[in-house]
Amino acid sequence: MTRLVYFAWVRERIGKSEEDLDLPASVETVGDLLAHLRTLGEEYEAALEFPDAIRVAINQEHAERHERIAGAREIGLFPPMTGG
Amino acid sequence: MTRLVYFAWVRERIGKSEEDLDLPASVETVGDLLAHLRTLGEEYEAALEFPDAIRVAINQEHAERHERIAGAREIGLFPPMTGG
Amino acid sequence: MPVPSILRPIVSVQREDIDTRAIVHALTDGRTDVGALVTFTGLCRDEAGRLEALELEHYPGMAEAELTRIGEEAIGRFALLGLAIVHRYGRMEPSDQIVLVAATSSHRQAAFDGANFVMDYLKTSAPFWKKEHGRDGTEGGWVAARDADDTARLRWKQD
Amino acid sequence: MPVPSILRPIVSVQREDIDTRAIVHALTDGRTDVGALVTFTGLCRDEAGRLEALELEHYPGMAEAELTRIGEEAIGRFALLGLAIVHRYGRMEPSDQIVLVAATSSHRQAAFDGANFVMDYLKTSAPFWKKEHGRDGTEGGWVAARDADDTARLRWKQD
Repeated sequence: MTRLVYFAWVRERIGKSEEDLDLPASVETVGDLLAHLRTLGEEYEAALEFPDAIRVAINQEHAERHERIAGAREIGLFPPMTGG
Repeated sequence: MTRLVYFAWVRERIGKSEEDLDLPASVETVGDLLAHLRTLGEEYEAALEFPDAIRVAINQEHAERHERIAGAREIGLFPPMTGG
Repeated sequence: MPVPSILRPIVSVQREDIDTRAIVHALTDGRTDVGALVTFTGLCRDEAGRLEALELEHYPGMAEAELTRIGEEAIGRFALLGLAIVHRYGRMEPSDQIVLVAATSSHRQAAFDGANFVMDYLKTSAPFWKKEHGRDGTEGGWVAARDADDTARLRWKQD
Repeated sequence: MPVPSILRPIVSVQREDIDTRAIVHALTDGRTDVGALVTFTGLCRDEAGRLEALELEHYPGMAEAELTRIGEEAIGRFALLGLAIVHRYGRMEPSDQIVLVAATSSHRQAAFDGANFVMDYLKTSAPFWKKEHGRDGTEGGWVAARDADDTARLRWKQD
């Protein structure tokens, strides 16, 4: 099981702030994960319709699309940041 | 009469912080003034021995060597500034 | 040669208001080697009267970790003597403080550059998001990231 | 079109300590258009234990006038919403505050640049001079102007 956490409008569109998912073995990279999540229902489709606008963190560190997610305890998905 | 005011090591070397001087009509510019003051005694000579290190203000505004001093109420002489 | 001690930034992610005076005291009290202190405070604007409030959401844990990473990089890069980064979350109204960065150094440019660097990185990589609430009662939606912030960050790239 | 009101900097040349909190309040209280506040504080260093005190001499009248000129230029150049410059004179001991510059603006870079610009100009054109007093009882002499300060000022030259 991998913990997924969502923030800002990604959280609002998916309709929850976190969930534990069993990811298929074929989901190896961050890019694979985004593609997989879009198959889970229209709320995911709506949240991820512009994949380039989604930022991903593995174990609370920023991660690029090609990075492998094997062993991740927590994966965060969120829009570009607007703090400060 | 023109009021002259001195600061920092210029003041210390001349030995006074201000004085009123009657300047000859031939003293027309800031440069002329510096040359004239050096004729007034060895304390002036010591204060102004490196004229490039002296800054001058006319009526409390920075003035270049070529500027005319006619009408000046107050002329300040001091080293390069080191505030802040 | 003595091993340089590893200086860590003061980092806080908090709901309550920012006590700048206390942070500055923590960075300067009893120090006779600090010649320069620069503080940056980010405040909530009302956007010409349009805005009632901002809601700041953050990623707990990652926010602290990311601010610490940015702070450590700034300390090393600009040889800072001290650095504090405080970022609030929750609801802010116009004129409320949102973020404080305070940097100390021996000479002035390092403190300016250190604080400026932290703000540029914070804007684009610290996990905080702003939602606007309009004075007309509308939920104004999430603030969009600005290309200018990415550009500002690029100026610190080293060859 | 409304004529823009002429904003003047708050300027003070004083013997007493600097009340940063009061200055910041004066620049920000009741304002909902200020998004950024940058403060720079210059402090007396002990120069690795060598220094007992600094004595700051100034040119009364011209010091205030010059700080006002520098401040007005910074306000115009960076579209600042507010600016304060406070410079002390007299005797300072290590860790004492010497100078404060506080700048406010809508967006962050203007406040950073405005405060930085004021410090660069202040260093080379405001009539203040520092004399050092050593811990060994010696009068260490007048601090020499630094070429680096002239260079720092040159970066603001416009074509």
